[in-house]
Amino acid sequence: MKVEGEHLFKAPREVVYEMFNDPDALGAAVPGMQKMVKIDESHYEAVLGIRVGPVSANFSGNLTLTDEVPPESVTLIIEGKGGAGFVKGVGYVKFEDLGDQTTLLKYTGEANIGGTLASVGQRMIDSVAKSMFKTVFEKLDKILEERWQKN
Amino acid sequence: MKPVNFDYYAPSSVDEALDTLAELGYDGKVLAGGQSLIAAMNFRMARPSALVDLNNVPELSYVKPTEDGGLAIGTMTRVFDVEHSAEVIKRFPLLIEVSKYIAHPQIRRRGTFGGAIAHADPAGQLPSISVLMNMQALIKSKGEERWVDGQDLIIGPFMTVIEPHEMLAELVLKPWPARTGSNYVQVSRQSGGYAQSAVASIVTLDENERCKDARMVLMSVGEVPILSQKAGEILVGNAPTREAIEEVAELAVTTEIDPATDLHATADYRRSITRVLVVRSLTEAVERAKRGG
Amino acid sequence: MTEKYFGKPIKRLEDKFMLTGNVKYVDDIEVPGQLHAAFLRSDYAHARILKIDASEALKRPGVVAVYTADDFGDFWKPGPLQVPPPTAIPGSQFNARTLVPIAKDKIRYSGEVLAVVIAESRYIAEDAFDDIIVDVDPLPAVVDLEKGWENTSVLVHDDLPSNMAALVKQEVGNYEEAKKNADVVISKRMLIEHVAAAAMENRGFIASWDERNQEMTIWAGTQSPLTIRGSVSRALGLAESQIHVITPYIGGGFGPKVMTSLADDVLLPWISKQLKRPIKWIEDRRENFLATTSERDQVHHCEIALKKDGTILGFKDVFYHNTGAYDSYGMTVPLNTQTHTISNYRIPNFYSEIRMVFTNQMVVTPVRGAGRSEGIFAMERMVDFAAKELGISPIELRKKNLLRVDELPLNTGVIGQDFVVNILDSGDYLGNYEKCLEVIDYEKFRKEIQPKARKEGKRVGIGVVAFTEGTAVGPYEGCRITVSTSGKVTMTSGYSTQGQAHQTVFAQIIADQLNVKIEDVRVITGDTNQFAWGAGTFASRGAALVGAATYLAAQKVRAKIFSTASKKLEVPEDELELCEGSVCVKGQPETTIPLGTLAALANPMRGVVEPGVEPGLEATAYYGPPHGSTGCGAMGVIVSIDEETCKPVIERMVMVDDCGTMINPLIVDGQLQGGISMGIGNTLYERLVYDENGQLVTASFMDYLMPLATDMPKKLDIVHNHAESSLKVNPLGIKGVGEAGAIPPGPAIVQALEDAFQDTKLEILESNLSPSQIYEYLKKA
Amino acid sequence: MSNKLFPITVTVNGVEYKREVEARLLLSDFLRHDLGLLGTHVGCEHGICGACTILFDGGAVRSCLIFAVQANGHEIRTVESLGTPENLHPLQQSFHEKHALQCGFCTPGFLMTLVPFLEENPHPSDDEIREAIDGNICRCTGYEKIVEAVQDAAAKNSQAK
Repeated sequence: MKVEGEHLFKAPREVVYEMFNDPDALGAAVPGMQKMVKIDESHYEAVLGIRVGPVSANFSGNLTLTDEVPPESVTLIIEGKGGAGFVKGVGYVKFEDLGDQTTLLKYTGEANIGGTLASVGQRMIDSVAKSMFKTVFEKLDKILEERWQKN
Repeated sequence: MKPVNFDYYAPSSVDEALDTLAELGYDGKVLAGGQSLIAAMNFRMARPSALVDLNNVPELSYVKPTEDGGLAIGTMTRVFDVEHSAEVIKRFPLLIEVSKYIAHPQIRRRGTFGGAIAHADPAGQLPSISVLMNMQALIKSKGEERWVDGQDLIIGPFMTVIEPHEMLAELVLKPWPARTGSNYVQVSRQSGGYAQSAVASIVTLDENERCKDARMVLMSVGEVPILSQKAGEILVGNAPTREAIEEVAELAVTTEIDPATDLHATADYRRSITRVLVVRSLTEAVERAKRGG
Repeated sequence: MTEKYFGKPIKRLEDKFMLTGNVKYVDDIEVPGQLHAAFLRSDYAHARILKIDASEALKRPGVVAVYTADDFGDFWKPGPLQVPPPTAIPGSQFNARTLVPIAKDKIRYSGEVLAVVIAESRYIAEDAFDDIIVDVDPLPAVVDLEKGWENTSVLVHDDLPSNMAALVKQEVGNYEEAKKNADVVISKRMLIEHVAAAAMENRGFIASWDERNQEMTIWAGTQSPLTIRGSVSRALGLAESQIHVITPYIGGGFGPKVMTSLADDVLLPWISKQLKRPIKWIEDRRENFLATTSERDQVHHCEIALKKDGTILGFKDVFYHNTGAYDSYGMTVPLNTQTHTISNYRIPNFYSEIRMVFTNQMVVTPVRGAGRSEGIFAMERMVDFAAKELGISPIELRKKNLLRVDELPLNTGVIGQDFVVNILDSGDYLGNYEKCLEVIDYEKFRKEIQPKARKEGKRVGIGVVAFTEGTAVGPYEGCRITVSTSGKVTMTSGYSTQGQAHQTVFAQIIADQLNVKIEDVRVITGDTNQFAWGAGTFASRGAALVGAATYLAAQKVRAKIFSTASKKLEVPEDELELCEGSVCVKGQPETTIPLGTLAALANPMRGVVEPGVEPGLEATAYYGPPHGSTGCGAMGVIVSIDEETCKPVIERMVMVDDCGTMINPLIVDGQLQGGISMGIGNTLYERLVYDENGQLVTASFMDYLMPLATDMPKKLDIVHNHAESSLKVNPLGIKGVGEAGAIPPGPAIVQALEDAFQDTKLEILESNLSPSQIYEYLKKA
Repeated sequence: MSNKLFPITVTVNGVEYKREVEARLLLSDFLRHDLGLLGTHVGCEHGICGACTILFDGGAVRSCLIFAVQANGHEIRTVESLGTPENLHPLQQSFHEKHALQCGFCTPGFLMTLVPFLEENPHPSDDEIREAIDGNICRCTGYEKIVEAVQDAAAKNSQAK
């Protein structure tokens, strides 16, 4: 599955970039994130309980940040496994400074989904993925708003 | 394909059900008709730790006229019973029309009206109709209840505002004014299958055959049922001419929907048929309104 | 012979038990003490196995044992080559990489078995999946056939230089020379869909080892019980006499149930022997999609060369065939494609090249239609394209090139799945086609119906195609017929039955030959202790081969009946005749002797049986044909399509079929109608889709769309055009009919769709079309 | 999660059964393996093929999408309640006469769908029959002869009246 999109953050690029390196922020933004632990500078371990309608699936996995070019771009590698299957995704994230203390995040990526989720859950995957991205960005907006305002 | 084990509760009253849901909190899940849930459980895609079965709560199953001439439908009323209710036939032919597209007869026998809506499947007919008709949803939890507008109930694919400790108890359908026509059309690959696109509409005409109200919902072309604004904007106050309806279709397709490509249809195809279905649905709804609904 | 039953629409003897739930399918068999098996299957399509740790699973209450590949020790080995490639084709290459029972070191398709859990219930066995730790190193998957064929591709089997499973070139005449004389040469690339057999009953297997008697009893939903017996014997080092395979009633086969050497039939007998407990495995629907074999999935690069007047000079086809991760079933499917591509028309110069590719997908083996559909589709499409190019009607072009009665039998020069040169034995190919045009009223459609519909803004189209169905291939089948002292007759064979009415049709042959009531004939199929020779149920061969053997055995029994009666009554044999259930003397109907009595006389308890005489009113016969037979026919279809939604409706369908002599036209119609529904499903609904990572993304009936009652033609006519053939390839002149229906719907529907849009440049290059795909094609047109 | 057993009392084909079941036990498995009523078949376990169709309080439903525990206090009918091999139900007789079954695996599901359908629609059109059986998949027959059988049963039923 290919993913692609963009989101406009109302904060300077450095702040947005920093947020993407903060496990607490990322953990709080992903719906169903039960645990997110920083292993080292660029590796996190996570436990995720996704609950979408009838589907409830637990995933454990890790998140790796690579090719970091602060504050311009970063590559996220996500690997998760659970009873319902596995997800392996690579996301290329770019932060564009639009001035005026706004940052345009652009992402492209590819997710490899396997197991039961892929074999019988096709109908749900796309809409659920889209909706999860939406939720993540909404939550990040909120986090940003709080932090940015505090500063 | 056997489900995982779970704690099972079979309350016999609404209060008992709410107590149980309150106790279970996040772990609890309501079992209504189970026609989507149990299938997902058999695949082990769904692994709820506790089920609160409402099938032994007879007080949740009814179709009752309301004082204003509408209907109140209990959440556990089987789709089959809604489909065959004389009260529904009299007031809301749209529900009858849409019912025959909902899966297959055996599923409608067991599946429930409220369960289907709370399931909020983007390709589900009843969630879309609940948005279109703005059914008033009564959501109960232990010691509390709240009403939510049908158009605010669904917040994402398979997601509603109903919290795990809550349950959808009733849906209230407001009566339609005179000279209201409705219609549901869909394109699916097979009978009873998921629609690649579907459109339902309700049009009310005034005595001069101008639109007093026009509502339309677009299904399977976004993450949630899409309540079109264009139908109202363009049609209300005007004669629902072919040109006006085509304009609604054009704008709805270009500005309101966000179809995806999947195994069964490309996004482009979905756009194309949605345009066709909007025209067909609105045209037919207008015709029916002219005939008195 | 009085033909009281043969050729008549006799109602089935098995029905009343099936209709009332009184027959047993595999899952209906409960063996005392049985345990349940569940297979943990790989989520990955291609990966190296780093570790599989099942130790936690063993701690779960109710779990009895868990096995991974390592636990099988030396018992683990790749399975046998179930169908070897023919040796007769010069220069052909075949790399055998046979199925492994359970993945070891490397996973080659999603759904491949990683561990076997044995538990007190299936529910618990599935629970244990969560306890098993699987650690793998994923590899890129080979999914695309053409890319997979390239030398640069990732390898499914590391020890091979490429993913080439087979390369076979067959040529008749000289295509390249013929092409030089052509006025028109057309090349196209076409895709053939990947479909599932999707029998309503999934597979199932019970292995029960009896330690005391040292015997293995197996109940299996298999099309080939004797093959299972042989493979278990080989695998466990047991004598075949120690293994008893029973095929109970089977809920449909359609091809894949002929497979052996899958995890169930290799591992479960071994486990049963280890644990000394019966082990039952019932496949679920998701497993059936993931891990039961499927078919089609070819990419054809075709070229047709013609004269201006429409004479076909030659045909060339280089096609990629997906064999999946292993190729235990050899080349049956693509060889069928080759023989069928050439089968209908006069094609003096023919070149066909199989490029069989290993991919990270489930293994491909025959599914109803089995390679035939693909060949017919490729050829019929090319004829359509040629007709457009030449400005000749597709009907006239076909009529011009279809083989005529006097051209048969025809040796096509192409070697087929039965390893011998394909011979088109008989049939009126042109006559079938003309009959089809007549019944569907082609002229009226063209002159009245279509123009009228066009005026009304509706789109309707017609397609009429020709097809053949290679049937009745060898090697052989046999049976034994026994008359009991009660007068009841029993027939047993090595065949197994999946709904083809064997209990009725073979009884019809026997009842006529022995002049007994059909109700007094009991047909036993698929029990290796009853009859131990034969190949299995496949390739539309039951009626022809078992039917012929039945006929031959019945004649032997009949002869014994007469000789026994002659001695007893002291009347010459030619003065005797069969009255119902007895022998009587011609002209003296009161002098009779019941068959039961004769059976007792033929097996005396005292006295002397003359040398050379076999006891009992019993006989065994075998029949093996010199080569397969070829059924033939034509199909016409009228399709209407909503131009705005691109949803097609099959308004009318006519099938003309020549399946040779019919034992029972009711059953023949049932076979054809069922095949047609599968052909329609394959064309408009069904499709197995593997994503670029080798995940099967259509593993449920939510996404794999089975044809439903409302998808069937609004009107369907079946016409039997059984031409008395000059050449009878078997004693009864039966060709076979099991797969015919599934073959022509694809090209017929596609031709009709193009016809509905004949004012556009619509050109359909694949055999499976959703409305969305039709829409996308129309955008390009 | 508990492996608790729930006592249930179910009436199947007029016979009352008392059993103890795990909550997760599917009604299809309960009928087949606990009660030994093997005529109800399991083809997909996700509610599409229809082989497991039974009558639950008179209505045709999928027994793979109901838990056995939910049948407590309810009345169920399976194919075993129709006819016997010696005395077929009229619809079974029509299936036999019209060759409306081949492998027979889906057949009980069709019968259990069609028996109440014919009671509600004694004179159905072909199209109505097709719609009524769209929730049942048959891989063998192509449905043609099933539709004929239903028409045959309907015709004989109205003659008898």
